[in-house]
Amino acid sequence: MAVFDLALCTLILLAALAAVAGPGLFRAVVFFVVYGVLIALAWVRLGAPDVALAEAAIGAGLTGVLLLGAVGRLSRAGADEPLTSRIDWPVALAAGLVGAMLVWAVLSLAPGPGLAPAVAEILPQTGVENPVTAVLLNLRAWDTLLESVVLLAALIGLWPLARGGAWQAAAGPVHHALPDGVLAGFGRLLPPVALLVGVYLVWAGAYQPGGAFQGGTVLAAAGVLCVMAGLVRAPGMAAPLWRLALVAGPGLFLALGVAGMAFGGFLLFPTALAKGMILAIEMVLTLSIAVTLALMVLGPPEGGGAQ
Amino acid sequence: MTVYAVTGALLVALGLYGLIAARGLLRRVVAFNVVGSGVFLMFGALGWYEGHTDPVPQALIITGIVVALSASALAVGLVVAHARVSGGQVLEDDAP
Amino acid sequence: MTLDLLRLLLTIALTGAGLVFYVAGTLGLLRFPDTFSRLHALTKADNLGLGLLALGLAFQAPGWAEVAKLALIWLLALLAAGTVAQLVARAALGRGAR
Amino acid sequence: MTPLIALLALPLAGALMAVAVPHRGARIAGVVVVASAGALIMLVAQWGIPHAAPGGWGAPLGIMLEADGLALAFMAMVLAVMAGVCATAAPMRELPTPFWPLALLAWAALNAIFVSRDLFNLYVGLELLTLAAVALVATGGDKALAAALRYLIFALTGSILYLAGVVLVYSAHGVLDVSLLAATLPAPTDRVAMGLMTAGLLIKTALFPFHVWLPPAHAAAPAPASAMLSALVPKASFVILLRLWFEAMPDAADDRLLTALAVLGALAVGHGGIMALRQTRLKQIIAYSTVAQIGYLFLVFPLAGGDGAAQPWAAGAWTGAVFQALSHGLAKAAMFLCAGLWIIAVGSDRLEDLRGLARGLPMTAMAFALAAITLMGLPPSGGFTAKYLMMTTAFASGQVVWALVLAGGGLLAAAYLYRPMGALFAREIPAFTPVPRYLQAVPLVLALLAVGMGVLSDGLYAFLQLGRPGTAEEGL
Repeated sequence: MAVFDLALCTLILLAALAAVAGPGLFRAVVFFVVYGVLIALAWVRLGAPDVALAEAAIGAGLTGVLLLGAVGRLSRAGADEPLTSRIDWPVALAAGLVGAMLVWAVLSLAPGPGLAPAVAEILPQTGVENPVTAVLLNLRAWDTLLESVVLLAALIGLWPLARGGAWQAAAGPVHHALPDGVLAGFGRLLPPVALLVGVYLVWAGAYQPGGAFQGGTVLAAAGVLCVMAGLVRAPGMAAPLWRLALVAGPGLFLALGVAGMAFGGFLLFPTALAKGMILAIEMVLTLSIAVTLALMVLGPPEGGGAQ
Repeated sequence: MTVYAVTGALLVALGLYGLIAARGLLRRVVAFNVVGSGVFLMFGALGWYEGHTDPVPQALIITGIVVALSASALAVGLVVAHARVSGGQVLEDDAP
Repeated sequence: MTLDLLRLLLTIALTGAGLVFYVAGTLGLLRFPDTFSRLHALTKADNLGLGLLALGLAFQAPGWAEVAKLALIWLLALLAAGTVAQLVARAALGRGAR
Repeated sequence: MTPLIALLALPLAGALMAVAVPHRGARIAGVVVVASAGALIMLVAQWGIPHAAPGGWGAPLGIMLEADGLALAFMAMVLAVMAGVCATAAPMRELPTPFWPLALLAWAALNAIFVSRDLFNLYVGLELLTLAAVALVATGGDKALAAALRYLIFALTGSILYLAGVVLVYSAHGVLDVSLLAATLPAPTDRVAMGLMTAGLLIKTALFPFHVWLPPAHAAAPAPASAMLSALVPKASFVILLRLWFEAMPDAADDRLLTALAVLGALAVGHGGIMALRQTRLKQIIAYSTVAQIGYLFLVFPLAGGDGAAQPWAAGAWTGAVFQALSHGLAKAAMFLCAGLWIIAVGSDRLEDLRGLARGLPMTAMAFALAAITLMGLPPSGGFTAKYLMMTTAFASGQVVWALVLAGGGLLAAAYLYRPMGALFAREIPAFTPVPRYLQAVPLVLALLAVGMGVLSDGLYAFLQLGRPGTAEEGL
């Protein structure tokens, strides 16, 4: 298997090189997506399927879609990438120095079990069987609550960029799709399947790989597809229901966290109720994540289909 | 699994170079994501022990991936808006 | 024992055949002259290749649920590839490619 | 709900509500200010070190939160500045609605950072702060986009370097908690880890030569946002630096490294001061002044760190640096809010357009003058106490060169602040749009607080010693 690992790592480095320094912005982004898929493969090899799912769905998939969309918008705005001809040696030296220090540090660290045994020991008290979910939603729930707010902050940060300041208009550009075209057909077929897969990923996260962020990504993808296919109008922030959908997940998380103080502490989920509380948070969080991610991918309102 | 940790370290160096030296703004966003996944790969590979990866780094990496996506989304939005206003995707060197 | 061996052989044969189709599709992508023939090579060969891979792996599946998942993956990939090929072709037509 | 959790949950809940009900943003922020003030008073009255373990796990499996004197003092400063920002921003119609949830999110991130004891949790907090802060710059409209982008690129480089260091810390020690780290044996990779984390945080704190993003970003944002960005945001990464160097890994401190940090600080004082002298717009003068004032903070490392940490004078230098960070926050917020009101009054922040404005808006001119006294370090302001404490240590420990930096920086500040003051108090009668008196009072209150810190420094000094790392405690 060592040959496989070595080959995979070589491919990862080559794809990264093409993404960072290769010619052509579009090509670079395509290589970045390939790179993300290869990294996901590496996570499978490292015995971390939860991370592999997150990397494939979010790191490669969503980030890739965001970047591809930007390539299109930039070329429409006539903003081509400047040609960079030569290597910037001082920067290369500094980056190389950081890399060398990291390689040295990595090689001088002895492997150990870390906190894995400690997590395994208290796992029965957390209400879930997947240790990664236990860390995310119970042991370090404060991180995850803040993380869900980070996602929201990025979306709100896009609003001041809306064309003409009309941040409450429908998100993204206007989409033109033939009403009976292939995309529309695909758009009709996929959402039910995506709904099934998304909900399954959240549900399964309690005892096997999966979780709110991975599930939310699948749902967001289906939503974006529906908008692109012209099946539904892009959501606008003028509608209170959409705004509520954005904050429901972090809001419930925070509210249940504060309610936990009745049991003795902030974000404290008593063992008997933990499973139910965590699942409730995950389900609503998935909805909020899906809406937030879909709005991010669609981009700030560009003045089409204003309500 | 040290090979993955070393690969992660090299990705950090490669991405850092692009993040600082590239002039195209979208290219810098790509490079930022390469640095991020390099750091994560290092983290996961260093937590690998006897066939399993420590769940704590795994959870932190998932958090990190979501944070990196959030940053990328804001960056992409700013790059596109900046291009619409200025007609380019470079930052003029107005800094003294 | 012989059954296991038979399943292993089938898996190797089918996944091997699948890989051949992948190589063929990739060669076509690289060598064919225009967008439409490239699409043709890519979608046809890769869809078949993935089907063979899925079928080969199905012989290693511990239960029917896993077989169903593999089938679902293949169907979704078929659907996506077909749609994307159509969209790429239409975009190419729109830009005046032959 | 304990007051500590309330301080974290209130701005978060406020931000979520401001998204759900956007046109009520200002009112929601007002409620958060009042409720947070109540919680903060309860915490200060306890005069102890309240802590919390979300989820009840505690370190190393969970995250520990702790509000020592340092954290509480910074949260109080943030509260005062946010109250001022909200009061001035509420009547400003031209501010886009998303300003409110973004401002509240930045506040939530600041509080989360001040109380967190977990290195990764600090990373998440820093990223929340960064994204909110960059978006706040972008609320300045099209002209602010380039500045926001440059800020984002620097900030992302900084946070990813910090994260790389955190990865090495966990891989070497298996813990992320600051207190637990202090108890572990040093590992050979600690130097690399500390180097990466420090480099990342220096970029975020905008220490020279990583400051180039700061002046354009702080000058391009709307005035209430600038007040938050200049007064509060760099303080978060500085507090993390204090936690790292004085609490988590004091043994990693190498004298040459500490000196290097202070040299950069000294260069920042000089460069920021000279650049401030050369600007013609008030907001740019104030922004470059921030570059200079941040420089002073880094003198703390050789004065109170390394071998000197055990000396009796270390407490003075450490507390002096914290005084500097706090008083600069209050004074700088007052200055930016003044600039915002003057832009409303005369439609510009060019020095020649501000001539004689002290007659029209006397309270704001008074506020600016008091804030300037703090930045120059004149008695009886908080800035004076800060410099007095640091200078005393510099002489006691025989590091006179840093005392010269402090003195020289004060002279430079006097020089670059004389120009706007000269314009304000010029004998001219300007034409201007009147500004309501209660708005003029807001920066005055902040500036008075900055001066009051010096008057009441005994109590604050004692309070800051709660949970302070190190052995010795020396009074004023």
